[in-house]
Amino acid sequence: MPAAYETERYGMELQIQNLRKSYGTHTVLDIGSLTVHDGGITAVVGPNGAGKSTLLNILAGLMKSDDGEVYYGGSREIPFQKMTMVFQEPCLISSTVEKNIAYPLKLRKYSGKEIHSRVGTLAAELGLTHLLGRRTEGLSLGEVQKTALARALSFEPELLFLDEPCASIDPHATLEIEEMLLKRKREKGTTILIITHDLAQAGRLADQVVLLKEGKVVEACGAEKFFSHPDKEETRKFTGGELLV
Amino acid sequence: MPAAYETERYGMELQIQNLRKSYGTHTVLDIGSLTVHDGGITAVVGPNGAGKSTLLNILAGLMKSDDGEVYYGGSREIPFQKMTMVFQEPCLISSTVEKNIAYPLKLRKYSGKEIHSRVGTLAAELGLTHLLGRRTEGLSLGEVQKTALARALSFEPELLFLDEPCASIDPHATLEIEEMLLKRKREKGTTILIITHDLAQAGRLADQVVLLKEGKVVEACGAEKFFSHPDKEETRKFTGGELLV
Amino acid sequence: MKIIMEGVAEAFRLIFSLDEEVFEVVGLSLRVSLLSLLIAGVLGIPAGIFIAGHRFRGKRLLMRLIYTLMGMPPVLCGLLVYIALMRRGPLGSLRLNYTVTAMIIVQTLLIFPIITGLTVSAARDRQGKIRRLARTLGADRRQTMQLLLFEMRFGLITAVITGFSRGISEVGAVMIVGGNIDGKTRTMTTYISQLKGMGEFERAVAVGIILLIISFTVNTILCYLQKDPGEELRGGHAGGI
Amino acid sequence: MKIIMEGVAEAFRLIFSLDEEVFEVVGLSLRVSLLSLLIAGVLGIPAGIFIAGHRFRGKRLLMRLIYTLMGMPPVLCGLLVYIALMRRGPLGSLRLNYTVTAMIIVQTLLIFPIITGLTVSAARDRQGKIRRLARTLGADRRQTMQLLLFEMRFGLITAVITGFSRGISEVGAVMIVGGNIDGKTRTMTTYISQLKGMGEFERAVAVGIILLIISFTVNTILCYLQKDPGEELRGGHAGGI
Amino acid sequence: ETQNQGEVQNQGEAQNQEETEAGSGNGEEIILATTTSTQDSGLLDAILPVFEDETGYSVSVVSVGSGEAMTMGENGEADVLLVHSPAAEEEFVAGGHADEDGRMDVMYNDFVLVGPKDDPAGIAASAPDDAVEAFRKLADTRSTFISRSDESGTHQKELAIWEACGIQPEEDWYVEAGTGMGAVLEMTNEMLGYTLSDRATWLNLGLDEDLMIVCEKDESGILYNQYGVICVNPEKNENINHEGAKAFQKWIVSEETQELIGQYGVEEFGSPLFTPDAQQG
Ligand SMILES: Nc1ncnc2c1ncn2[C@@H]1O[C@H](COP(=O)(O)OP(=O)(O)OP(=O)(O)O)[C@@H](O)[C@H]1O
Ligand SMILES: Nc1ncnc2c1ncn2[C@@H]1O[C@H](COP(=O)(O)OP(=O)(O)OP(=O)(O)O)[C@@H](O)[C@H]1O
Ligand SMILES: [Mg+2]
Ligand SMILES: [Mg+2]
Repeated sequence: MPAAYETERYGMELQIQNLRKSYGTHTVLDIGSLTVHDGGITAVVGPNGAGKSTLLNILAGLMKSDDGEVYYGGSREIPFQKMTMVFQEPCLISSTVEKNIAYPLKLRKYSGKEIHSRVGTLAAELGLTHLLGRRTEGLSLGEVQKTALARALSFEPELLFLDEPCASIDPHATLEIEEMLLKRKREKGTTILIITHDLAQAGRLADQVVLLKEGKVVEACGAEKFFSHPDKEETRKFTGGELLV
Repeated sequence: MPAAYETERYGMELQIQNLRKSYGTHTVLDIGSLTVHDGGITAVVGPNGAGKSTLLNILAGLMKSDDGEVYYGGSREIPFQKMTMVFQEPCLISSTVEKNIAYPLKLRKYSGKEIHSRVGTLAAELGLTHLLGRRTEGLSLGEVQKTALARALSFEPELLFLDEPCASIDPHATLEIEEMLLKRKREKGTTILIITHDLAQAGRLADQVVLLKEGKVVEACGAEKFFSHPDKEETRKFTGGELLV
Repeated sequence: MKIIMEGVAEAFRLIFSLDEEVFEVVGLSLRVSLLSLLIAGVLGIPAGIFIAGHRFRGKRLLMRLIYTLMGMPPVLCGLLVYIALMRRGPLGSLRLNYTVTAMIIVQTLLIFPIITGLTVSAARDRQGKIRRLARTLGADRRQTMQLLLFEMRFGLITAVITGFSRGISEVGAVMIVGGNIDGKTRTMTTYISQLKGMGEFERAVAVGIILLIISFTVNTILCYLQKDPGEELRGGHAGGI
Repeated sequence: MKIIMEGVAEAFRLIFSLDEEVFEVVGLSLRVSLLSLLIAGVLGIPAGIFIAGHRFRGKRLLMRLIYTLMGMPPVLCGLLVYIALMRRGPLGSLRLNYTVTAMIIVQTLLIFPIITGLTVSAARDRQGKIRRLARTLGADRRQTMQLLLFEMRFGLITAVITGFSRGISEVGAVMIVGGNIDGKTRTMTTYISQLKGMGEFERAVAVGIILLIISFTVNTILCYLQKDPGEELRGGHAGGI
Repeated sequence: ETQNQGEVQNQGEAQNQEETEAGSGNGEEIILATTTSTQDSGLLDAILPVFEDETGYSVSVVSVGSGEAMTMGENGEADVLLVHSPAAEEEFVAGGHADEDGRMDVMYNDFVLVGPKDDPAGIAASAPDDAVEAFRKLADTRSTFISRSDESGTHQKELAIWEACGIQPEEDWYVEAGTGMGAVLEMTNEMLGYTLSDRATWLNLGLDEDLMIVCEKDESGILYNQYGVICVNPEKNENINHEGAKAFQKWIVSEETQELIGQYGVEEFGSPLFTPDAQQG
């Protein structure tokens, strides 16, 4: 059983211990200990190549770490049926937008009626309704990213990993997506881990912010503290200047 | 010869007339007339699916329009040797980062020494120096995007088309890239057309801003005017609220 | 050229007169090549996907061996199977030489490496991405395999078509283990070969044309399975797997 | 089984004793199949890239025809070429039947559709993207083609290997137009076929094994050309073409 | 011997299960290994149905080169052989590969020397019925000669004639083709050369537009092409259908069948392709 809790809550949180990943002599990830709160939104920020996507890929079980453990609710297995992820380079099944959004529901044997209603609601929320019948070839990148998000939200995952989900999405839609994520957190208690380069977005969404640099956690703390009075000088430098809203 | 100039300058500007592109009955681009100033930075903004990438692809000669003309300096041909583009989904040659950046220079028969020095300078500016020898497989998406940018800047294109070049780039690097673009404009007179969802970025960079919506130009004017007192209510709505810095 | 024109005419005459001998031969050819294709496909596609998706020692060597077996001369393959099935050999009691079963065995052996090799090539770039996608969406093993097959259908159908082509067209192997026995193991290719030896060029060309027509029909059906949405649309394929 | 063991032993004896007859046969086989491969490759790869990159009426039909020709039975192909080259045929004055030239012609015809078909399949998804990239970077026609060949090398090498496999292994076509003449048109496969007909199974297996060894060597060289950087690395291949 | 019979019975049972595979009669199958000439001439197609109807055996005809047919016999892959290289057949019998009855004559036809109509070696004029002399002329004039070179019956015969001339041909004009009779005749036609062929295949191919027979019916009998039937020694392996083989052997040398053989080809070519010569009794 893991020892170091940084939080008073104890539930289905994600606990990372001594996670290490290297390519040859180049260590791209080396996390001593990190806890992602249950039912909260954690934003991971950091410069390009910091290892953010690597971390998410390992957590989602898409990549093996060289060393270290990840516990979810005390167990070493993350139930992949209850987890989902939106890739940094989103990727759709070559079919229609509708079939993409419905796919995780079909896999889970939802009824046709249920599928239809969920797909309709999500599409409406994300402004995809007019695209439902369209094949994925030829969608704009923003439309692709929205479809991938809708697909991830179609069933109700306990754990949601998002790798820069709004990178190609227009500002208004971004705000709407943030609303949806906050609602998920509030209503379903979904645990969300989101990578973003948009510090303002991290500020709007996150309960906890993690700054990753060169594979190491520089600072991981509550959002309020992270942006206003972080412990580390490096954090201040990263969030400082004209970048913070 | 085209008739309607919206600007007093007359040089190598890009003039678009009656450009139309449809898929079946769905018109994705329909631009009556638009001029992109010579030696300036023009930002194209607009919601997802507005037709921004379609416009850039047509200008770069990667796609045929159904109708309409594009003039560059009065001629109907854009010399593809003097133009370059960074795709929204950047795409590298499966080789090393160094070879990618050097590729356009090799195509143009630059000397080995010249190539070496240019690649070195660009890599330093974009923080890619430690990656030069790395193969492109396994780069993080931000690193890929930086490499693609470095490659586009390696020779000195007269015309630079950028499709959301900073979407996956961290905030500090984004500011540096903006500096580089402004310098290019100042020192080489490069004409830059950049698509971005980051209105703040558009504000920092652009001389002229174009708002595209459902394939149509809503407003195209100087940046100052665009953000502070646009003609159209729609523009105000798009730039308004918490989105504008 | 006259011979070829007459061959074409003869081909249509044979088809429309429902020549029984020809029908029998065509039927056997199709039975042998489709059955071997089925077996080789059911084994070779998963094998190819597995190889493409795993890293292991000797993988490159294995690939080169598979490529080499893609070029296994049918005559040699036929001979080896023939030797293995010889009456006095280890499997002699099965009495399989000169039977349709032996022909299916030998063609399966010929087609299997082709399908496996081309599947590896088709799966190489994409299967990792598809697998990861399937996993994040909660697909189990079977569902993942379904998604893989669906997303790679172009490459796989090409592999299957290439395998079928090899099977339907080769003569060396089926001739040896089948023996071109009239009414029993005579396929279109062994028949063409025999007719050629007998100097009956027109009829040989005629049977050849029938073979091509059948091949075309099978390929059309297989291509139809791809459900090609047409061209790659516009500037790239955003978010494609 | 004993026959096969003896065949293996015989194969090594033949190789190490530098048996002149065998060397001659091996040399001719390689000459014929590599030359036809070269011609078919030089024509088929650009043809495949062209087809994959253009939209035109009848494209699907053309693809199905190419697939069908991939399955052209060597015996039929041989027969048709033979008829065309017959003394009394249209090209009879060239007197090409029973020459190495005729063998190269017939194998080129067999290999060309295979390379074209597999190139189309390899180029299908990627050539548009590569072309667009090349254009934005200022590549001219020749440079664009170079980039295409480089970026598609895996698929293309697989196509080339499949074509080579077909050529080196087939016997029907070269037997008909070449005639298996000792010292002139005898290839490994026609020789195997003859040895098999003479009941000399051990020697037939031996020559077959030599053929496989040579095939393996050629494939190794071709695979080396791919310069495979190893596996697809980490979670996907960011920015790959 | 009794043990042997038991085996035959066992195997009969096994074969009954294959009835659908074998096709007709009581399903028992025999494998007849024969040379291409008997099948390509159409003879077997004409007479075998009679045997199958009469006895209920189903015959699988595997037509291969004589060399391979013998090898099939040696390996016990075939039950019965119908071949035409008497010397090799004697060897086969002497080697213990045949059953106790050895080989039996069935029929003969003859070999003919075929050459171009303009006959550059002048054989038709000078040696129309002297094979040895004809071959000598071929060597003297260095006329293109295409040899089967595949150890077939025809090839053996050709070698025997060269030996009778005391010549060992191995120069350019002597083309070693290593392929079937039909293909070699085609080749001869293309190259306008000479070759030794069995009469049946020659007649069947109908190449008389540019080629003709330049030498035939040698008095010495050297062009004689004798076919024999041999049952494979059943002790080779337990899968041999010796009973069926014996039935076939008995049938093919029977008077009625001999008559059938004698009639084959009269209709199409005007003269019989084979002359039956089995010893009756
Ligand atoms: N196979 C590999 N060999 C060497 N280095 C690798 C390999 N794969 C990934 N890396 C490196 O690991 C580092 C972390 O990559 P990762 O994708 O996690 O970065 P990231 O934080 O997501 O960056 P970005 O913000 O650009 O998405 C990068 O510098 C990348 O180049
Ligand atoms: N083949 C096609 N068939 C139908 N519609 C298409 C096709 N190709 C593109 N479109 C549509 O054209 C519209 C414009 O696409 P484009 O990529 O130009 O958008 P964009 O403004 O760049 O969007 P984003 O901000 O998401 O990148 C989109 O709605 C897209 O779905
Ligand atoms: Mg990343
Ligand atoms: Mg776009």
